[in-house]
Amino acid sequence: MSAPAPARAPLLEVRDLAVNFMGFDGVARAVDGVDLVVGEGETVGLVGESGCGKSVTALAVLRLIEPPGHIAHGSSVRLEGRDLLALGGKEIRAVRGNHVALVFQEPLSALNPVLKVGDQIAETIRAHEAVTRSTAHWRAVEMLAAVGIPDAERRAAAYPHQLSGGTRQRVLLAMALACRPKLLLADEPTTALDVTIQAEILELLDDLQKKLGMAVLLITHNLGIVAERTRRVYVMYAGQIVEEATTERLFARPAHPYTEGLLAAIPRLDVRRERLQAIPGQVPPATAWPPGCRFHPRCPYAWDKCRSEMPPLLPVGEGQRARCWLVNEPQRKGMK
Amino acid sequence: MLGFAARRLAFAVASVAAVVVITFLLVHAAPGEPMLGTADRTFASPDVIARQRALFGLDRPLPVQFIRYAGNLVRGELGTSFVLHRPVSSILAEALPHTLLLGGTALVASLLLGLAVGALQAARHRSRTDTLLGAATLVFYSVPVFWLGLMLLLVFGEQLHWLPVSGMRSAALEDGSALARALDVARHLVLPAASLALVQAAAFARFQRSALVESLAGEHIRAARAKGLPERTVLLKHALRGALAPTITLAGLSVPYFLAGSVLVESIFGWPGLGRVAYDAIFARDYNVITAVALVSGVLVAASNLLADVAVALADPRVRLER
Amino acid sequence: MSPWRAAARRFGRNRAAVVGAALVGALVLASLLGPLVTPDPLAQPDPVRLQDRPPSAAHLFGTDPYSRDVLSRTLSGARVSLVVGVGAALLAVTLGAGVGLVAGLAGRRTDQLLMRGVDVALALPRIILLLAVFAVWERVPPVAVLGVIAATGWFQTSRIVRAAVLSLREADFVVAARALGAGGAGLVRRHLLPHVAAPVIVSASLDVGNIILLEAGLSYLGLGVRPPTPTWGNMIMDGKDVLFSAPWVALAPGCALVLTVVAFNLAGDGLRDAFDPKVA
Amino acid sequence: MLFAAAAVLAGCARRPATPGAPVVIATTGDADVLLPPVTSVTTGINVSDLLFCRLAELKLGLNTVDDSGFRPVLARSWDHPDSLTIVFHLDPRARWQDGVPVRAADVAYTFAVYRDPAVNAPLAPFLAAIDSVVARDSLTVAFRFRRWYPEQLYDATYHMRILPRHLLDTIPPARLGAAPFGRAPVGDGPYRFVRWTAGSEIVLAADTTWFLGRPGIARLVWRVTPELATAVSTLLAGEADAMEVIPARGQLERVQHDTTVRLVPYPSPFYAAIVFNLRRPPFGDRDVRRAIAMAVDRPTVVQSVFGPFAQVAAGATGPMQWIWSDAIRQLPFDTAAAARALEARGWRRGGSGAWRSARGAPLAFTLLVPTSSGVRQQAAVLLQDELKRFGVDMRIQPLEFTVMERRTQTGDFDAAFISRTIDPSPASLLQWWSPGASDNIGRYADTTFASLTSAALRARTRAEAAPLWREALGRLNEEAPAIFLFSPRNNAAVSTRLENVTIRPDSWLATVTTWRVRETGSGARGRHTGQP
Repeated sequence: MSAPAPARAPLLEVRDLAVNFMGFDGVARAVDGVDLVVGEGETVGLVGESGCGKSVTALAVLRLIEPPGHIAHGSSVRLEGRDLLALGGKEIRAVRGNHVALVFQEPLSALNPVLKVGDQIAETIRAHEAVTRSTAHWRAVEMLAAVGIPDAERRAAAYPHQLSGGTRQRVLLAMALACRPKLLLADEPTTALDVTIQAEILELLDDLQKKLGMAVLLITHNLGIVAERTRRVYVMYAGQIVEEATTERLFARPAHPYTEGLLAAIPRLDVRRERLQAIPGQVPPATAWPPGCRFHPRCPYAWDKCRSEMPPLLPVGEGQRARCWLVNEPQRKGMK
Repeated sequence: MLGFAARRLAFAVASVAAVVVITFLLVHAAPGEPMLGTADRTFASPDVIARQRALFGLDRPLPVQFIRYAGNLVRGELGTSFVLHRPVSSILAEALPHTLLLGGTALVASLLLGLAVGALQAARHRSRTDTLLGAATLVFYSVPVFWLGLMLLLVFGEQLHWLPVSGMRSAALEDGSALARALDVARHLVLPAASLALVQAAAFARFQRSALVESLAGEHIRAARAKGLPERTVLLKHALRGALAPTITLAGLSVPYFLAGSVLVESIFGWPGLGRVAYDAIFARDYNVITAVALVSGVLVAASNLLADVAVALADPRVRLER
Repeated sequence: MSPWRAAARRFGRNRAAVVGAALVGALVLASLLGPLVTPDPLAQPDPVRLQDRPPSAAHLFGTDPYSRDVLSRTLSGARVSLVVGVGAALLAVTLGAGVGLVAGLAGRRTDQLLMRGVDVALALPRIILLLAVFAVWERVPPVAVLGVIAATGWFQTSRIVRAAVLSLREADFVVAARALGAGGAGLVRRHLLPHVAAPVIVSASLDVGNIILLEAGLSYLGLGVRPPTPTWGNMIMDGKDVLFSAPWVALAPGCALVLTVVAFNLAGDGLRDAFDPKVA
Repeated sequence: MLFAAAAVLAGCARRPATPGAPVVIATTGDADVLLPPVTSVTTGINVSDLLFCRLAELKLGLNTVDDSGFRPVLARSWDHPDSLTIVFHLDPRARWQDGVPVRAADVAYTFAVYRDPAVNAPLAPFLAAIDSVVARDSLTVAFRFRRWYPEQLYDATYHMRILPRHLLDTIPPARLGAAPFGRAPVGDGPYRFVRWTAGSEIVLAADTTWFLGRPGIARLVWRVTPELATAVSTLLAGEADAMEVIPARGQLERVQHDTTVRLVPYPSPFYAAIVFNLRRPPFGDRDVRRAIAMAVDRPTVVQSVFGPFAQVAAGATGPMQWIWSDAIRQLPFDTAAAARALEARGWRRGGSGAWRSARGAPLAFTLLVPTSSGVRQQAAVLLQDELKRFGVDMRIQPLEFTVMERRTQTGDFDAAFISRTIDPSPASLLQWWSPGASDNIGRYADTTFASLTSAALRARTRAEAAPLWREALGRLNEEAPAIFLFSPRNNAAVSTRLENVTIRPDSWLATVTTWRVRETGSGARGRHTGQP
């Protein structure tokens, strides 16, 4: 197998991750056998439509899946070689927010509305480091300043609803970075913001990453963001990784029809098109994945084999793999 | 903020006034007579009763009676009890503290118990503990308070003799130390307070559980967990505080329940409070007392709603700072 | 799948809710059929010595101090509780929905007037007022009890409905319907009612249990529906006097009350979760 | 959590069985006001009776006619200078509890208070025969009557308890009832007032310097327990020592089974009757009334409702009165005779056995029953059953007490199930049965009854009066303006630690000064020590 080698030694190594949710309609296999690697200091993208399981994957890394969901037996999540799934409650808490931090997509709901933002940052610090209350507070203010919030001292005493959307997202970032984590899981960090502020936040994220030397798993549905800021990308569909590749290669030669569809949906300045081409159909419910290739009902190239047999991740070359039978029979692409 | 407070106060005054007017009209327009000087003396002559009616002004037309009553009320006079021959204000002054002790104890106990059970259920959401406690709270929530009182009386008073069956203190302890007397009152308080508290605790627990579950499903709880906070901190500091405001409001709204419950429970346990006064007055048609009890209840209810609003504002900065 | 069908499906899957609904059905049946198989609740089987007798084969739940069969009186008492509970809840909800619709659809001034009134009414100590009303009334037929309880219990519903109407008034489909010339009654019936129905049904079903308890409390004080018509409340009142010597007299109606209210609350919880699945 | 607290609190404060411990009287109702002319509830009367004295007291025999039936209290002696005057000589030792001596002026003042319309004393009508009360000197007071009758001494002494003029005469009569004095009275009786917690307890302490001797019980506490069953429980648990009357069979049986409390029976001042409204057909017809009365098996009804705890009423009197006798003529239970009486008046039995008048109207009426009385409701149901079998349709209408009062007073009823509490004098029954009397709700009027009773009222001795009264009551039974149904047998419940307990039927604590507490270390008191 010619899996794409990460640039450095793997920081995060996810193998065969599966997350199931028990429901009235049966078991929802929200994440179904995901392999994923993030190297130290590396920025990796995880892309897919909403409902594909990318957020669940991020939560599973920190074991934040709550009943009725659970991480299936046989999954493995290793941080610097340590199996996070085998840790005790206290040990995993020592990882959360400390070695691995999470930034949520909706800053207003991710912040506690009845606590001052400064306190919310300080409590993170105090959860992991034996510092006094005032030290923690002082560091929280410092952190707020570091994420570019002016007048940080005063803003620390504010409640979330008193801040603007961009500022809240900065607060959230400050909170995530308060303990200088090695890995940041950024789940749609900018979706809730308007475009100019989006850019500001992403710039900030870049800056901080360089300063702190941390790795980032950037989870988004927006390939545009991925294109500019990541080295490698995983594409997720229906609970599975359907394609992985270096960013450059993914954009140049997408191997999976789904990736192709996603790329076609990006508005581009260099190619004039009549209209954006959206992928027809909907993501199927997680309780009833279609047999065979999960994408086949929406795939313009699907044939018999796609309907009956699920493809494995097949190597395409140069660190690229795709979960598609077309990889073996590229000629069929032209048939339709 | 000031405008809000003024508006709120105006509502309180209006509702108290409405209570007084409605009650006054209801009791005076009703068929039947107050027991005027008859009570246990069945040989009171009609002359005596007629004169009594005149003394209390009950022979006047209703509007005249109302204007007189309203006039007295404005001057702070609640009239005289037909049955007890006492100023109504002194009757209430004596009974109200007892009811506040009983109701207050029950309110605090039910809040503590309800919050604890609700929090435990939410923390163990969907576990066996949750299911069992859920069944228990459902049953207690569905129990009529007077029946629960009777059953507690039967079991703990009559069968087991753990606790006194009636009254507020033991007759023999009048010369005991202050501590002994306080303990004695506490022992008498247990059964009536438990009757009131268990039912309301179930209501609080059910409410608290769903508020907490909703709060725990919130993104900020996941965020708190993602920060590596211990579960206790997540539950108590993050989830509970968010779920507290609606519970405080509910606690404020529960005051009428405790008042109504005291009417039922005080008679069962011989607790000499406002509920007993109301109960006796209703059956003796003691108009002035009935109206005054309704007035006091109205004031208590209005005041507790106001208090709950203030408490909510203290607990939730969003409410506090918006106004 | 329509939201109604979805709700019905969710309700059907909720075991507790189904048990509650089944219990309610069983109670209704028992109250209707019970009197056919048990002794007349008003008749004394043994006039030679009126006495409370412990449970036996002849009287499964014993007899009360008037020698009346507790089982048949309990079954018979179910009728008052069920009729008053369900009837008052329905009537209150109808009243509340009516006022809420008027407030939501009529002009600002009507709305203000109605809602200020409701604000004040909500602050009234309902139970004290009910006590005063029923204490001064003599013979009160169950229908009147039902009416008075409903008349003092619609305020919250009117608020819910008004809020729903206000939020819907600006909703696209209503605006569209209006633009297409739908007006007045048609608009209310076709578009607004179906949307406010869910919260209204939920609040009514959760109210039934409370109203049953309320009625029982009044009966227990000897108010409302009066003896000799058996109600669970006045049966407990009778039992109170012999609580220590014949506890079964108060036990049976009390358990029946708890069971009934539990059943309605289970079903009500189920309905709430079915219509509003986000909290569970 | 609550139960844990309960367990901690349980059993930590049990009542000590010391000899000085108070005697606790369980009562289901609180007092209204502790001022004799105004009080009208049982507990108020009982408590104020021990605080304020009469001029003279009836002895246990309740002989209201002869002077020998009375013993001196505030009045050391009395004489009859003429047929319209009684002169009382006060005991110079009598003192108000603030130290001021009891004087003749107090007696005159008391009479004025009782008669004052502004005070509106319920007992005022009983003083109507007294024209004036005049203090002749500080210890002599003369009662002047409007006419002569044998029970003058009874009326002069029984209805009034003497009040302290020096503490009350500054209060306007209309405000006397609401005055603070009624909440913390100063009396001249064997006990003085200590404390009153409304709805909870009233505490009295013996006046050790009382001029007629120190009472045997040092401290009396009335403890209010609204529920009868619970009140009985406090007795059984040793938290209370005595109760005036236990009015329900189930509760009586509980006490019977207990060894620490005994029942003390005493004749009851009470009867219950079904009064017919003679203004309404068919009750204007004496024979119809008699027929209905004869169709009722009173002994079976009474046995069924009360078991051994009541007796069939012999007539319009109670066992307490000295005129009570089983020899009073009563209508028999005889449905055949009843049927003959109806047939003689033109009534016929229809197909279903129901009586119909010549015009075809059914024999039907509605009986008003107060909701406050469980036993009367029970009895009414049984009567309904018996009458139905005889062919009379009696409907029962339960009514709230005051509503029923109003309807009987205004004549808006067919028949009413009333109860009457009588006082020791048979004269009191006239207010219900003599023509034109205020409480004659059925409008019964009979000259034979009237002449018999007026002869009885003039008789100088009890021996002379008794046969006349009994003849009058027999006449009343035959006329059947009412069915006199039952008189309960009163039973006081008294702890076995109390000795020398005697009960005067009209006022159960009248002799409490002679009751004693048995002095034992820790007798049966700690029976329920309540280990969890």
